[in-house]
Amino acid sequence: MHSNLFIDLAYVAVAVVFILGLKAMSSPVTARKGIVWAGWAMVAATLVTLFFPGMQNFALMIVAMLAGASVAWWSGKKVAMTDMPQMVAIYNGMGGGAAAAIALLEFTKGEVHGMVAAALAVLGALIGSVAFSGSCIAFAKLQGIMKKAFRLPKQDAVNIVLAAITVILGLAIISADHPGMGWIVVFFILSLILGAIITAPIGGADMPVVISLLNAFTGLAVGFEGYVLKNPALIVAGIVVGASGTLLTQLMAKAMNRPIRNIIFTPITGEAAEGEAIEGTMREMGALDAAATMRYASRVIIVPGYGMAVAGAQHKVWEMTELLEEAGVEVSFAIHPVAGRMPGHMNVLLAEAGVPYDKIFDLEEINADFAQTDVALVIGANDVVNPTARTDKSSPIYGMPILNADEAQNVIVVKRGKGTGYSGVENALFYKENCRMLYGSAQEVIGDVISHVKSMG
Amino acid sequence: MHSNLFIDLAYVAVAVVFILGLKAMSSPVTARKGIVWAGWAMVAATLVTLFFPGMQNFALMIVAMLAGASVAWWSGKKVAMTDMPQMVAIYNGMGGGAAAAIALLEFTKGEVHGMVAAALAVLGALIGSVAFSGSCIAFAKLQGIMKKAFRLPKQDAVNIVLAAITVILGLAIISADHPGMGWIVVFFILSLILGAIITAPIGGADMPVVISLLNAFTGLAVGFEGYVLKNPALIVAGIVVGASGTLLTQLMAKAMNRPIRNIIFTPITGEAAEGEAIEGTMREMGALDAAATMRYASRVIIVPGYGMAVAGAQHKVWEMTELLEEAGVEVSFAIHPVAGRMPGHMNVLLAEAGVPYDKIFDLEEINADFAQTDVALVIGANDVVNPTARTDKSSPIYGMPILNADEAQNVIVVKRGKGTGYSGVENALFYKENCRMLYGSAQEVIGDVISHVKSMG
Amino acid sequence: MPLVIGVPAETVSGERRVSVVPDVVKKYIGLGAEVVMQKGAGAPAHYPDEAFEGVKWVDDANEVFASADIVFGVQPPSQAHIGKMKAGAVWLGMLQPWSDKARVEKLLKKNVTTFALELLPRITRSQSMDVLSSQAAVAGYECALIAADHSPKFFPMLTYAAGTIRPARVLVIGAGVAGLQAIATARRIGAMVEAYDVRPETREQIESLGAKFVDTGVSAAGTGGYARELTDEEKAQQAEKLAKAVANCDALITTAAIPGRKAPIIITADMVARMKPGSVVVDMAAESGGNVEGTVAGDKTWVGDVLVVGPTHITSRMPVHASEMIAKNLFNFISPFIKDGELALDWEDEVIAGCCLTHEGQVRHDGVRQTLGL
Amino acid sequence: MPLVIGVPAETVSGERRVSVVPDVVKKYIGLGAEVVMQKGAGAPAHYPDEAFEGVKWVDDANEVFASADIVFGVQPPSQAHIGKMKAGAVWLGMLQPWSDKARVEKLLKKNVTTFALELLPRITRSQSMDVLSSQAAVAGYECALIAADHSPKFFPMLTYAAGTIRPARVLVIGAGVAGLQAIATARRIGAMVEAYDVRPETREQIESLGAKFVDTGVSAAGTGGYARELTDEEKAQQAEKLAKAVANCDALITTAAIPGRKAPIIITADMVARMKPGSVVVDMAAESGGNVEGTVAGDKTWVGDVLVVGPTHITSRMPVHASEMIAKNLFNFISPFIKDGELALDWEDEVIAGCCLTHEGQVRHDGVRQTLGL
Amino acid sequence: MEGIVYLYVFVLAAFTGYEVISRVPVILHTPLMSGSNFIHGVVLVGAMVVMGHADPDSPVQLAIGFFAVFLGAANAAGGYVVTERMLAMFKSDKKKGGA
Amino acid sequence: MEGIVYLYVFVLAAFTGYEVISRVPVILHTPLMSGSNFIHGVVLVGAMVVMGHADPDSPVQLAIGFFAVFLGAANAAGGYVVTERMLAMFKSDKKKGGA
Ligand SMILES: NC(=O)c1ccc[n+]([C@@H]2O[C@H](COP(=O)([O-])OP(=O)(O)OC[C@H]3O[C@@H](n4cnc5c(N)ncnc54)[C@H](OP(=O)(O)O)[C@@H]3O)[C@@H](O)[C@H]2O)c1
Ligand SMILES: NC(=O)c1ccc[n+]([C@@H]2O[C@H](COP(=O)([O-])OP(=O)(O)OC[C@H]3O[C@@H](n4cnc5c(N)ncnc54)[C@H](OP(=O)(O)O)[C@@H]3O)[C@@H](O)[C@H]2O)c1
Ligand SMILES: NC(=O)c1ccc[n+]([C@@H]2O[C@H](COP(=O)([O-])OP(=O)(O)OC[C@H]3O[C@@H](n4cnc5c(N)ncnc54)[C@H](O)[C@@H]3O)[C@@H](O)[C@H]2O)c1
Ligand SMILES: NC(=O)c1ccc[n+]([C@@H]2O[C@H](COP(=O)([O-])OP(=O)(O)OC[C@H]3O[C@@H](n4cnc5c(N)ncnc54)[C@H](O)[C@@H]3O)[C@@H](O)[C@H]2O)c1
Repeated sequence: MHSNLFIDLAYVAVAVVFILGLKAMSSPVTARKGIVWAGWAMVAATLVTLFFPGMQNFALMIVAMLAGASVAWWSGKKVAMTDMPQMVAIYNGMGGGAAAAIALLEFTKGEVHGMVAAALAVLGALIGSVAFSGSCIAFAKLQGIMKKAFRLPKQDAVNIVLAAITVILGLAIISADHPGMGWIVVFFILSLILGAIITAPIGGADMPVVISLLNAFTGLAVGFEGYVLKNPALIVAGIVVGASGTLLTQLMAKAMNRPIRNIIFTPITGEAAEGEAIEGTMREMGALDAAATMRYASRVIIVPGYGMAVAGAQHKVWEMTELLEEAGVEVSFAIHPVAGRMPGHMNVLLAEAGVPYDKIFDLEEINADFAQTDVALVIGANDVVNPTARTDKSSPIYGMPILNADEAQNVIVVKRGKGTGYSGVENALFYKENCRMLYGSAQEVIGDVISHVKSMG
Repeated sequence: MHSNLFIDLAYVAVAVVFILGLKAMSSPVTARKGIVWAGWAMVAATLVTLFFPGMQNFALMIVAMLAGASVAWWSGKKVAMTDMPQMVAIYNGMGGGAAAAIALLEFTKGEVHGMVAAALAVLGALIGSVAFSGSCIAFAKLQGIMKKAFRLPKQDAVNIVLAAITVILGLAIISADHPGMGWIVVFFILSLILGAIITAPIGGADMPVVISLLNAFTGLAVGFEGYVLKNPALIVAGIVVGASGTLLTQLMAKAMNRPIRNIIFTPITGEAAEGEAIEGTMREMGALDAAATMRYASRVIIVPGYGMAVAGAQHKVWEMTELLEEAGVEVSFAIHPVAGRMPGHMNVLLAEAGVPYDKIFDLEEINADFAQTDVALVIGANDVVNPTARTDKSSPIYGMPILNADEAQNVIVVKRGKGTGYSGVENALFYKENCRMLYGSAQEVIGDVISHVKSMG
Repeated sequence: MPLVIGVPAETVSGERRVSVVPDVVKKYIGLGAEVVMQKGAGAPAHYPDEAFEGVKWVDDANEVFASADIVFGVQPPSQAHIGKMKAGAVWLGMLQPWSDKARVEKLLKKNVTTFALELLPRITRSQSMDVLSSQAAVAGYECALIAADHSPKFFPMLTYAAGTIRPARVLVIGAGVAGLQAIATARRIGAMVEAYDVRPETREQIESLGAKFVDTGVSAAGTGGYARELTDEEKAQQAEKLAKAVANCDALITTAAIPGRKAPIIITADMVARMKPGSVVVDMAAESGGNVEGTVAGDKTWVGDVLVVGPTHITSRMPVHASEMIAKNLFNFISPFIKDGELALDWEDEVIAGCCLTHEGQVRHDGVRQTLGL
Repeated sequence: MPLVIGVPAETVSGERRVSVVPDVVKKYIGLGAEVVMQKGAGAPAHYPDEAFEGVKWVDDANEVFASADIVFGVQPPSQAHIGKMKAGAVWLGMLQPWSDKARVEKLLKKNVTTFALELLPRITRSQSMDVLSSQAAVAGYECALIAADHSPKFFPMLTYAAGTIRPARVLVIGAGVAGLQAIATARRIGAMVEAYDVRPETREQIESLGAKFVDTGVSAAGTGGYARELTDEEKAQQAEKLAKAVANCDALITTAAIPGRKAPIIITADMVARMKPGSVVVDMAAESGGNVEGTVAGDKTWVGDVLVVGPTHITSRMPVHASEMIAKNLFNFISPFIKDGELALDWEDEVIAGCCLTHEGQVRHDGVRQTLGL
Repeated sequence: MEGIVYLYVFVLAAFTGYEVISRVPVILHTPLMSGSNFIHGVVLVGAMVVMGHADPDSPVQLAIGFFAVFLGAANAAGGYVVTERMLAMFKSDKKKGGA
Repeated sequence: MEGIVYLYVFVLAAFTGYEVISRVPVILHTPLMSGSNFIHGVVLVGAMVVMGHADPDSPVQLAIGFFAVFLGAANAAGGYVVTERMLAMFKSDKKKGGA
């Protein structure tokens, strides 16, 4: 394949802009700029490629481009915000498919020369095909087209056997001087099946992580095919995405508290995870998550309790409040009549920390506001936010008015572990769908949240 | 030049370890590990190179290696800690010299093929030579061998003319098919002179920045020669150092508040900058600097004053204190009898922030300790740390006992600007050698310090 | 005819609180009740008659008692006033149920229903009715102020032009509601606070307020959360540690009252004698006998160079808010049972049942019946 | 013969402070002086005689005056005592120089050298000798406590089981040393504090303590840092804004005393009348006439439902530390001139010269001479 | 051997990819995933090149090429639209005052 | 054209160098400078290679080669020693308790 210096340099520039764009996208402040830069770079890359030496088939190519682009553009614009994840999945799958198709075409043309190129072509084809079929399944599941989680008997064993066969076939193709087209087609088909059956049993809740993984896969596939085409721009863009995507997948899995291995090998079966909260499961959350949730909220209500007093966390809590307010978040404190262990316990501590009186509200003043609040941050409080007090006549706390923290969009509960409050009863709030536990002593946890909030500029 | 796969892969590994090592060195926690990793990688690279195909002249080569290494090792071990900067300079110069010598040898052998290679060879030679001679001058000045700052009449013009001639000569060499050795030698000589005369007038205080710049230069030179030798490991290591060195130079210049341009074009003449504090100059410092200075101190005394009260910074100050103590720093508060605007002003505020009483000391209890203290952090205090009260009989504050903050190793003064205190007199402390001003309202400044301290783990 | 709620002026001397405040009266009227008040009933608590809206004013307490279906009181009613009550009427407030047998007999004879909030079961739901708690909060705050005000020393640390005054040490005995409030208040003013309580779970509570727990090295924690009896040796050790803390402090606040019983003597005369000159003792339990040997209720006495204050009617030092709290507590207690101007008590309700002293000529509370021998 | 320092017991009724404390006495003895004290001089301030080491005790004040080269006092000496002093002796302490012509004449007649610390030049170096400042700090703290203690309301915000009590509003007039201290103390207890002073630079100082400055919209800042005279219109505006703040507060503390002169009336009877029932006024300036119209010095009066407290001898409420402060102030003043048991005054010294009231039969202070017409 | 230079490119690109997003708040996880999905849409370029060099007379090659370009274009266009829409929610007018 | 791949290597290396030290406290400026000084001591490898391929019979070539190796070795060895000594001051036993 030949090119010329101008085109080569243009590709270099495109690769650089992609990297800068990606960097920009990892901070909320510059994210928007990032995608716009990357968008222009993509346009430039496409235009430049039209002048690539020895190009033919322009008419058909342009039809293909326009068709693909307009279908995707239109669907991407029309879809509801809540359906975004499956769109990401399907577009990603298409990228993987494209990479696989490139490999297929190169094999068809017999233009894969040399061991390394052959290996990378095959690897790219495998990964690209897996990404393609896997993403299609992910899309189908999220879109509700495929309703049931599909799980073979002895799924893990089947996966391994199928993968092994595919890999062996791949090795054969690599080592063959002129691999037969038949084998190549079989190889592609097996790869597609592999992608599908790996993804099929994975549940809805784990889908974002899987999509991210498939996204990293596509990146790698693109990078490998870039080598086959001796196009470093493809290599750089693909591998950068592959690496960052892998990291991102890890981060996402960590944020969801699900090791990647568990997701793929013992998936949560779809239904349960997609449905309502499971009685008996508290969901954890990390400090970074909590920080971002509050940092980008417009309203936060803090509910302090005896645990804040025990931890002596009041100064940190106030510092966090100030930070959030600087970032434009409206923060108030909701004091339950019997929070703590003496009348005015919370007042004394908040005053000590310097919280101005006009941010402090009692139950009657603030209880109606929870429903319009993005985040209720419960710090070492327990009984005073326990919804069973409203409903369960047998509960020792029945009849006590409680702070309606559970009505907030998100509830974040800071406590050390599974300890109960003064009354010793279990708290139904902690099991609710919209509630996340942020474990640790309040002082430290809030300290962590503070540093994360700071890092968000 | 030929190599083999094993050596190539080894070089790849070396390059990776270099990058990881450099990354590690940019955090105090891992810095030590970083240099050790990089050290082993260097050993590996050297050993592997002995097996490079077609190598000859082993005996002489090993003599050269042992001679160079042992001289440098021995001098590096023996030198006093305070003389480190000039050692960095001279070793760096040697690297630049080596790069230049490589280019010279390749030209001598007539092995520079192609325009790009020739251009990079020449560029590397130029930069390497400048780094070599410049570093030698830097070494001589810091070591005290060259005492006077040496400045030509119309220095800037001379610099530009000489640089222009050198560059033109370089271009001639690049475009020539078989450049004559004579021109090449002249080119090298001019390059060396250029390095020397650029560095000669630069004063002692600016030297670290210049050394860093020359260091980045050497990196680039090494990278360029790496291309000539078609050795990507050299390219990667060299360019990584070139880029990070450039950034580092900027950071250092910023920390010293001297734009790089000013350093090179209108240098502070040596003597004044090397000597004692200049009456009339306050030196600034950034929050990151202040954070690191305190974070790695063993003892810090905080002197709060009226400015802390005005800023309402007490909570932040206490938070910073807690952070420092977690990091193992011993922190105390020194309260001057008349700090603030009423008796007990500081006490009220510190109590509000939750500073325990046993960290608070009055003048008589703590004044002797300043001399054994690494950092005195003066926050919005002025009159109470003004040494003129001890000496200047005409001063309105003469005779008032003051806190001996000036006796600490380092003094950091947080205030908004050049405002005087209650008494309205100038403060001699601010002009002392060991004192740095950290401008800004105390609340914000300490907030910044906190985030930096946090980032240091 | 709507329910009539009666509020007489308090008659006990030194009592300044009142059992309703204007906001609460408004709510009763909103529930359909009529409120009859004795003129000037709110005045000692700084609630002038004009502040109450919609109230029927009468000149005389007897009229209030005679006309009301429910009578509120901060202190128990006198024999004479009980005599004026309608049969079947309800009396609600603080009744000191353990103390006066004759009063209880008179109540039985008149066949009135009485609720003594001292008997309130301490369950979660009843916290909003808990007069003992709310008044303890007032008392704890006041005692800390009394201590600060009477101390000849600064509480906070203070660096001034000629030197530094170290913060005072305050020791609080008893970390119930009042004790915790005293700790918090003394800490706010700037003192270094230590506190002691027999209940071991108070350690965490004390520390949550930034004070230090006096560790006597003896734990009274027994099985099932009840305190166990200490051995003599342990008692001696405890007393010794305590005596040290007492000798070391500048102000001592004792809050260990036990409702319905004489307060335990915790600080002996000997311990007081070992205190520093210029120290202050505030014995919040003075009214019920005192935690400090030698306290004179309602008076200040010098024991050597130590001032021992035995305040009584502590909550009457802060009648505005003490009354507001009581008024809300009483409202929270009774209002669920007032519907459309009728009183409909639910005897199944644990709180109602538990608080009832007399009803239909019977003493309903076992403990009181046994104590008074009725 | 070494220098003899004499410390008589204070005679003014209500005065509990003493002009030396044990630590300071030790230092004087360390400087070679002999200290003669009247028995029991420290007792009212809780410094028993045994606490002082190395002192020569005498029974009678006259003996002290007769034998001492320097006499210390917290209050001015009586005519009789002055009569007993040695010729050429020195008297040091608080002398109320502006108030009693006869006393000054007697001092002149006896030819004693007197230093009145009220006259201390307020320069940086003299701050450690500034009795007015140190005692103002005590007074400000005490007044805030008095206000909190007398208020029938909670100062801090307090959420309890049945509701929330909003924090009290405290207004402080005059933000000198005492005013600032009162602000700080009231804030610590939990009140929301506003403050007002005619000097505009106090705004920043008030805000530095977390309180709000009452902005009357009128600035008295003139040229050269001196306050300018306000127009009538401006005065009216100022009074109106102030009256509003007064009507809005729960406790008012006034601290605007002017040394040697009658305190200005800042709060009129009308403003007090507009205060809420249950409000408290503490007039720190009561002793010198009061900032509040109708204050009775040394007494508490009810003005309507507002309690006006006019405390006197405020610093004697905290004699331990008030005495310690004075003792150190006096020591810092005189000790530089005691060497090897000799007194060697340096009349060149600005502070010595500025503080001197009488010396060698002459009134040395121009202002006092003019005021008293001597 | 030229291949080894490509290895350096791979390694350095991986480094860059890793460093560039090493600190990203959870709230950006999905947009960032979507953004990087867009970036590998550059596969379109590869698809164009292979299609451009496909034998115009081989319907199979043309079909595969068409398929590749179609998919690549969809990846790029769709990736952009979706990412842009997600990030439009991060308008930075959230911040009131500076620190 | 192979050269363009090298351009990618240059660009990516520059990126990596920049990202890798983007946050460094002032106190590490000098050690980091010294550390990167050590790293470009890898020039020794280049020097060895050129000297290894110098004409054994050309004293000029040998001399230049000798010079290059000598300097490169000194750069590497000296750079290491000095950096190591500086960083020895950062023993992390400073930290008492964990956060
Ligand atoms: N206000 C009063 O006057 C008064 C008086 C007496 C009783 N009460 C009762 O006290 C209760 C008050 O309710 P509340 O919600 O304030 O407290 P709570 O129900 O007692 O719950 C406190 C929670 O804080 C957590 N915690 C403890 N230490 C912590 C630390 N260092 N960091 C983070 N979390 C910590 C505990 O969980 P982990 O152990 O899992 O961390 C616990 O679940 C009510 O039941 C009330 O009736 C109140
Ligand atoms: N304690 C007493 O009883 C009392 C009473 C009256 C007078 N004084 C006098 O007050 C003085 C007290 O000394 P001091 O050292 O505490 O204070 P100071 O000498 O008055 O100095 C305060 C310094 O704080 C700085 N500052 C103001 N606002 C700031 C902010 N927001 N952030 C950071 N810095 C700020 C000011 O400089 P910039 O403007 O440049 O920021 C000023 O130099 C003494 O002269 C004493 O004699 C004391
Ligand atoms: N409904 C509820 O959940 C509820 C309501 C109010 C109070 N409480 C709790 O009840 C407990 C008691 O509160 P209270 O204020 O009514 O107590 P209280 O007035 O009965 O006693 C005061 C304190 O003195 C202590 N004390 C008794 N004898 C002592 C001795 N010899 N030495 C030292 N200390 C001694 C007691 O332990 C108690 O803490 C508190 O923990 C409080 O939080 C619970
Ligand atoms: N050496 C020193 O530097 C030094 C020493 C002590 C005090 N000072 C300063 O001197 C100043 C005065 O302190 P002070 O306590 O002695 O003051 P003060 O006792 O003389 O007066 C009390 C305050 O009342 C204010 N005031 C007077 N008339 C008023 C009116 N009509 N309305 C409202 N406010 C009125 C005054 O402005 C003053 O702030 C303070 O700023 C203090 O910091 C300086």
